[in-house]
Amino acid sequence: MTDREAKWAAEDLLDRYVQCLDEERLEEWPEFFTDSASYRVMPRENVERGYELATMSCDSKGMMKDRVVAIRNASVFSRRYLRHLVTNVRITGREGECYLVQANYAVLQTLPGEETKVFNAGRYADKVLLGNGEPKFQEKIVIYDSLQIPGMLVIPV
Amino acid sequence: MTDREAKWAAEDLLDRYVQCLDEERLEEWPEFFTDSASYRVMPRENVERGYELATMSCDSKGMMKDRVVAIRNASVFSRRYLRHLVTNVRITGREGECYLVQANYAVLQTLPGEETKVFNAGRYADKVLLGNGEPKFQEKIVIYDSLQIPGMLVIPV
Amino acid sequence: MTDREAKWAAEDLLDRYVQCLDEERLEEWPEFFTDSASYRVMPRENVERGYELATMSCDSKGMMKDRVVAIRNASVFSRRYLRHLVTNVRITGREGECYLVQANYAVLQTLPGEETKVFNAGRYADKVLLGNGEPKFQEKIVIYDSLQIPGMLVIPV
Amino acid sequence: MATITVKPEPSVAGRVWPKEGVARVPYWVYLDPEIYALEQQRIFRGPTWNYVGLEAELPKSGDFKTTSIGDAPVIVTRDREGALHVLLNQCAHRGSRVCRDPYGNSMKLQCIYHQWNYDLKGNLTGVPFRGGVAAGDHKVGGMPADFSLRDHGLQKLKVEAVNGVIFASFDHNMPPFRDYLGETMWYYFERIFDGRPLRIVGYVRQKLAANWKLMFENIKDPYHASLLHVFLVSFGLFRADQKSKVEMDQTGGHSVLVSRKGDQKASQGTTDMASFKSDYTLHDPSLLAGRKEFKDENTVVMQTLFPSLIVQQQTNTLAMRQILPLGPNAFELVWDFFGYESDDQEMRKIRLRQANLMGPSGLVSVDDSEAMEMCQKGVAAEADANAFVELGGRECNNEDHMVTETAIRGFYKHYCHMLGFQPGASH
Amino acid sequence: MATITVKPEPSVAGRVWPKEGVARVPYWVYLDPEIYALEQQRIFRGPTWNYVGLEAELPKSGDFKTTSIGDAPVIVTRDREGALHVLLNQCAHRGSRVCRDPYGNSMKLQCIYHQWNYDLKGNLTGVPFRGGVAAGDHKVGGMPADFSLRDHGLQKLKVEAVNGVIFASFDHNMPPFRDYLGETMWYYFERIFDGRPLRIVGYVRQKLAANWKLMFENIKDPYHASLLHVFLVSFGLFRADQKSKVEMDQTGGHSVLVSRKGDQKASQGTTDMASFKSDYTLHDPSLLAGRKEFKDENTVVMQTLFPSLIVQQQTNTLAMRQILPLGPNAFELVWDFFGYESDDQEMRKIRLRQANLMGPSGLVSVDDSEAMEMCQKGVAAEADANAFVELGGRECNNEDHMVTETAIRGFYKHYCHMLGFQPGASH
Amino acid sequence: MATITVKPEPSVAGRVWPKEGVARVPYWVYLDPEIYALEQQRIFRGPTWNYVGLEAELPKSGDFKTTSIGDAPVIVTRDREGALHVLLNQCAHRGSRVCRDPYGNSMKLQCIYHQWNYDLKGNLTGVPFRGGVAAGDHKVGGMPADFSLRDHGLQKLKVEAVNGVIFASFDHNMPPFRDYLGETMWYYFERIFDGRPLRIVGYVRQKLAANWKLMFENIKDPYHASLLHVFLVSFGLFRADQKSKVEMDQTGGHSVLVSRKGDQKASQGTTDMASFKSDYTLHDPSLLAGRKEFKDENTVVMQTLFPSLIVQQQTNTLAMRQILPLGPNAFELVWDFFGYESDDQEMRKIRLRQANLMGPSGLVSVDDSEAMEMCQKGVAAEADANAFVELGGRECNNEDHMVTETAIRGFYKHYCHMLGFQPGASH
Ligand code: FES
Ligand code: FES
Ligand code: FES
Ligand SMILES: [Fe+3]
Ligand SMILES: [Fe+3]
Ligand SMILES: [Fe+3]
Repeated sequence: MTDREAKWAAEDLLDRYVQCLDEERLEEWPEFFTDSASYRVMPRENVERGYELATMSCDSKGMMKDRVVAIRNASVFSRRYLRHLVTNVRITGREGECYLVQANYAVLQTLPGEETKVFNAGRYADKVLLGNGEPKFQEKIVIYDSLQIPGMLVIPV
Repeated sequence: MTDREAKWAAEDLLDRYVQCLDEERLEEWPEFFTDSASYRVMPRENVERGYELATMSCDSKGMMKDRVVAIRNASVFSRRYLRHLVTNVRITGREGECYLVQANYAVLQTLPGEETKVFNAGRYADKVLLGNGEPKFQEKIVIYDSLQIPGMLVIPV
Repeated sequence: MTDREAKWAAEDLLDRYVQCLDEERLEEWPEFFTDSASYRVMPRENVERGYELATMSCDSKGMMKDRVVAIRNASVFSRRYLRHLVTNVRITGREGECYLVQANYAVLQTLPGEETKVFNAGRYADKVLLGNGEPKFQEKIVIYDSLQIPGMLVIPV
Repeated sequence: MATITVKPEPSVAGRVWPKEGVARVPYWVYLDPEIYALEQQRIFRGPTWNYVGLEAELPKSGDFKTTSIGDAPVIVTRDREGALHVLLNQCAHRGSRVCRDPYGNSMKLQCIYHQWNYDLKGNLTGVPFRGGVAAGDHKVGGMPADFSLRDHGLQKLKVEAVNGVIFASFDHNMPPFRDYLGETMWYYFERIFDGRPLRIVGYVRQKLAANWKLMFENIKDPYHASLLHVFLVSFGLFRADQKSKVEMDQTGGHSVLVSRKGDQKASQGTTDMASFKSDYTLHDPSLLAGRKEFKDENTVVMQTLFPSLIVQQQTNTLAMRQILPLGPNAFELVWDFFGYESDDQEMRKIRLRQANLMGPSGLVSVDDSEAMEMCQKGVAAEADANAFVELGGRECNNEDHMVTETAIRGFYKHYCHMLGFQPGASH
Repeated sequence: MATITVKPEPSVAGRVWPKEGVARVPYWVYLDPEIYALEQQRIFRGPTWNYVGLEAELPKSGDFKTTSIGDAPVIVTRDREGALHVLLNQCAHRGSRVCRDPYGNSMKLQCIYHQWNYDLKGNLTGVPFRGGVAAGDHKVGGMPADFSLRDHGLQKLKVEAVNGVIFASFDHNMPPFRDYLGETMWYYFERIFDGRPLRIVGYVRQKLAANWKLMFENIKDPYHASLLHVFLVSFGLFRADQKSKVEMDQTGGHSVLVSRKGDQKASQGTTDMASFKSDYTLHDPSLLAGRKEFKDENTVVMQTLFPSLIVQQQTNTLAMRQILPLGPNAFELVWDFFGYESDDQEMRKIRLRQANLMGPSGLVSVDDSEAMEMCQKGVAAEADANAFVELGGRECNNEDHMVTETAIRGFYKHYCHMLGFQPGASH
Repeated sequence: MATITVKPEPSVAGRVWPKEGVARVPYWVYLDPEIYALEQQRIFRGPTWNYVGLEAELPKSGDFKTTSIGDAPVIVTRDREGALHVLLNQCAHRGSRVCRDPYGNSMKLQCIYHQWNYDLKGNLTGVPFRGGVAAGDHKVGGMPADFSLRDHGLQKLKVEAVNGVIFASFDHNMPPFRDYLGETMWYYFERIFDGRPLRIVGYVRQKLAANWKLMFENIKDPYHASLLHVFLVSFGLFRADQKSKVEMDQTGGHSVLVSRKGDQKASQGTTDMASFKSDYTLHDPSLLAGRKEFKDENTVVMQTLFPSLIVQQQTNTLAMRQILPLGPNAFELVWDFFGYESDDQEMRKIRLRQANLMGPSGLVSVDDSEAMEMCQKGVAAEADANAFVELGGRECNNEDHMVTETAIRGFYKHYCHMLGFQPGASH
């Protein structure tokens, strides 16, 4: 697979991934990951200062499912619309069977009765498995610029 | 035509479409549609609740032209700059000769003397005719998250 | 090279370009340009009214390097995070060996202790040299809608 | 023994109304936060009937919606017995918003914070751990012995559903809605709402950078329609030289503008209408194709019901426009487009098509949005200047023509009355 | 001759506390900008110890960070000798913010505008061109002869570093921190901060659209935890029917909630807990896998230190939550997650994993964020109403159960004291 | 009989200026909304000449632009006869903004709302339906019989165009502009504006989060330039040890800083200038290549004209900086870069290239933007503290060196005079 083909495959994966989130099909979200994948949402500040703390982290696919169950059944938050914009997807390298994929993103949020605002922006630093099967994330690290989160960050980014 | 080629063609169409709007070449806007096309801008709320009301709707290409004439000659509104960002374009299926195309978008607005703000965001749910001729919209439905429109929505999205 | 291939090459160039800026690797910034290139950031107002004044302009690659040195060593400004979103990249023509490339962009800015905001939006009107070597900008003109710049515009767009 | 006459000081919030009376409107009414606060208290939370929704939005038991009266958030519910209730959206415990969704269906209202439960009438029905928690064989904590559920319900508003339209008031001494309207206004209200079941067509919402009163003035002002709206004028949908009238209730607070579609032709009046374009045609005239559906020939009936509702008929496009003030400088405008359950397929299409005239993208209403925002910017240029409202005289009489600002004067007569101003008092 | 008794008027900023005392909280305390200004002056800039950071954030000489006390921006520095200083971030010359970075290392503080230099203690050490500039053989300009560097330092706050935690006060007459806490609170404070070196795990930050006091109330309110938090309740992490207590210092300003993890089982208490889901299981239980690390069995110890700090232990996730008010309607919440230098690799992982419970995405704390924002919206619906705070009685006593709002009453007792209100004064 | 001497209370808006006089500036002048409102009234709408544009922006009859004086929106027009007018942008009817475009050409001003027409002098020329509308054989509605167009024009300001530069005042008793400036300031003004036709080079605009007075102080402060601006200092464009002077008019409100380019060399003065980098070179020195164009050797002449204009000459880059206050905490800065019609191709290039020094991305002015925003943040840290403005003494005299804050003191002398403060009054 050429880098160009890998980029297309990664873009397709990201396109489906964000529209899944924007359409609130949360139950499908873990299925964008391999069985051994991990997921992490980190403030850029912690990355820069060498701190490991994540805002949201799933060490296993089980934790991703638990996160979804908790969002659906155990969390109290107001309904909101999210809209992801993913741009400038780039293959930055390979690591074993995975491609390293980087992209810029912004999440726009619309709360009831309010204007649409930039809720969160940053970059994706992903490892994507592009084998024979469907492309999946082996690792997804979301590094966000928006250090001061307005309200709460409930839905994965 | 492969789905990948269809995606490229749809992207090209969308690229030209939004830059036509951003450059205020409104008279060219109906020409992005087939002769039997329809256009509709709908609040996500109405779509979710099953209401048919659109914020702006054109059942025919004639209505699109009428909309343009009205904007140019019969409407009073302040000059503004619009900037569309279309991302995550995806072929979601086929329907007859048309491809179903979905994309996320944001429209940024700059009013004189004000900062640039997110004016409207949502998704495109389009039917695109990709035949031998130039690609055109057979149907374009704009479903916006930004239920509370700041000021007015004059220019098509 | 087909227009489609040119578009891919231009997209790759833009992807690398904006991520270089977002990651504050300023010293690499002039290297995205040919040796005889020029760079210009202009308010849309001046372009429309026929005024030549730019907010930032480099007539030569030397000036680009000088700009970087000045930003690093001679300018006083607060640290901020920038995030570029480049969309709707389009080949609009050819001029000699160069492709004319147009794209929409938004720059999101996060200041310490503040929410992420749209800082600047507009379009790129570039001439890109796509020869045998690495693609480079022969000319880059940034035309911004956000006439009233909030604070200052320090980092190239 | 001398008699001392105390002359009442006509100042409210440190402001005095201009001596010319309601032929002037001082621009600080659109700008001053203290005036805004007073409006909330004396108008929206005072003796007024406020529109909160249509019965068709809440057809079933348990249906609810949230909205506001002025800037006070309220819940509208339909209880098990089918009765409607309007409740302040503030928990009786520690004040949390109780109902957090724009609409839904639920047989109870539960506050998230400590799960106090209210029934759909607003009565408190349950308090968790009210009796404390077991500690060995006795109980500790919980509410004091004198605690009574009855003392802690949600604040209830007075409600009246009128032929499918729901109104509420913070004032429980309000007269019936029909009395509040007066017979003239009732006539026009009942013209649309005659009891036929209504059908929701859909919603659109705008936030306008203008004072809420500018929206009311706009609809009480037939003068602008002939001038601002090229579209209306050119197609004869509304023209100063057509048969028309402006009527008010006795207070002046409510009013109605009535007009008929005419021809797209030049006349003596069009010389004054710079907007008139005699050669304006549509590529697709189906946009304006309408159908007679009311007993009279009137094609435009715009009714303003003090203080927050506009009932709009423009040919076959019907809508409630609800005005939600957001401080002195902005308001939300919620458009509830509706029709009748009895609409046939064709009529449904007509209403959808004509909706292009109205709303945030309306071929007509965009102009009004612009005008209101420009007024808000303009009045701020000099807050101590006054609007000059003398078109059609200085009185507040009903008129059978369009070249008058009488309904604006009527509105401010009632506004002054409610806020305590004495317009035209000698200074 | 008549004697006139002047009854002191218990009004502050034109406001009077409800006659029921601290069993009521009037909603204007969350909304009124004048009350907010008074809080800044009398609480945050008054006789209180305010958290500004952990020593582990500033291990080396020259390390600094910027933060705020209330809404006053301050710089925290470690000087050449290793001593800590807290300085108002306002240049003594013409007021510029001196330190513009969130953190860093520098052996001096230099204002950008005219490069006045301060040492890390806040003393002014240099003023460029103080002596003027050469003009031929003499000098012109510069500071007057009576200018003294000593008169123009940065405003210095009183500082106390307590077992690795740094507190500061605008009031130089403050008693030692341990006295300020009282022995009961000190016990819990020292339970976490026993002098072992701390380790920064990382930061997360939120901006909540709620008054800062709602954050304090939330943590002083054990009642909500059993009801609002499905996750806590279902996994037995915090339940009203577990062994627990609520303790306060003598003022009522500080308090602690103490509880233990129980089983995920139904009980008499769960009938009151609608949130309890007995069949809730995790796909990956390692999320909740913890380790005993303190001398007692308590797994939840939430301590609120007046006026701006929450010390959080939830199993093994430890954090300082610093409250930074941003006007009456918002605050920033900075979470400094920490552990101990001595944590082994496993413990580091545990802390990182459990961090999923807290912060802006916390499986537990998201609910609180929502509740606080809903309270702010709710109280605005009627600013003249009062919270009803009578759970567990009307007094402010320590309790050994969770079904009480005693610590909220204690908080407002102290709050009233500091602001000058007389809660429960006869009116 | 006793004589009672009433000592005037030097308080304005409840505020008293520090007893040290203009050697102090209390920080509340940058923060207090009441002070801001007073400034609008007594300064911008008071007896001052305010810059509104260049004649070169409006070369033809019918050309117009919109701008503001303080926060009052105005229209600048050139009428049929070529005369200039400045009009308040508020319709005489019901207050709408009349002119909604930043610039344009039109032979009349028409309000959108009801199409009242004004000529370019601001006179009302037409009111649609003024005489009513035909109703059979008579007319109904329209304006009362005593209505006169003459009574309802736009508010007109006094205007003076001075060698191509347009000034306006709300005060019609203003002396001629040259008298307002005084001869010293006139000399510098006429140095740039000698009557040669000007050429617009272009616009850039910034919104700065700082009080408008900080912009004025910045330009009246030669002290900072030698310290803050590495670029200026390193290339000798502006250095404290160069030949220079600071001059004011008699009021202190206007001032000028004059300096000359020197060498990039170390000196006695550079020891105080930490910013000096002797080895700083440019890859492309054409950036700084300039050309002598004025009668003297001065390469930096920065003139501040009270209350809203800065005339900038930095080598060959010329600009008007117009200050538009947006509340106490922000202002818009509009940079009108200009040259002369007579500029040759080379000079046009020079001006464009040197423009890199100024504006929102200026290699020099970025530093100032940062400094001003940092001052606004810094002063808010303690609004009751004062700036210490004693560099170069406590008086307001002209000086022939740069190490002085004399022009800032002069500015506040005049500011206090206009607002009614008595700086230095015994307390
Ligand atoms: S605030 Fe509603 S139950 Fe406590
Ligand atoms: S303001 Fe800090 S040195 Fe002048
Ligand atoms: S407001 Fe200008 S014409 Fe009526
Ligand atoms: Fe209208
Ligand atoms: Fe909680
Ligand atoms: Fe400067």
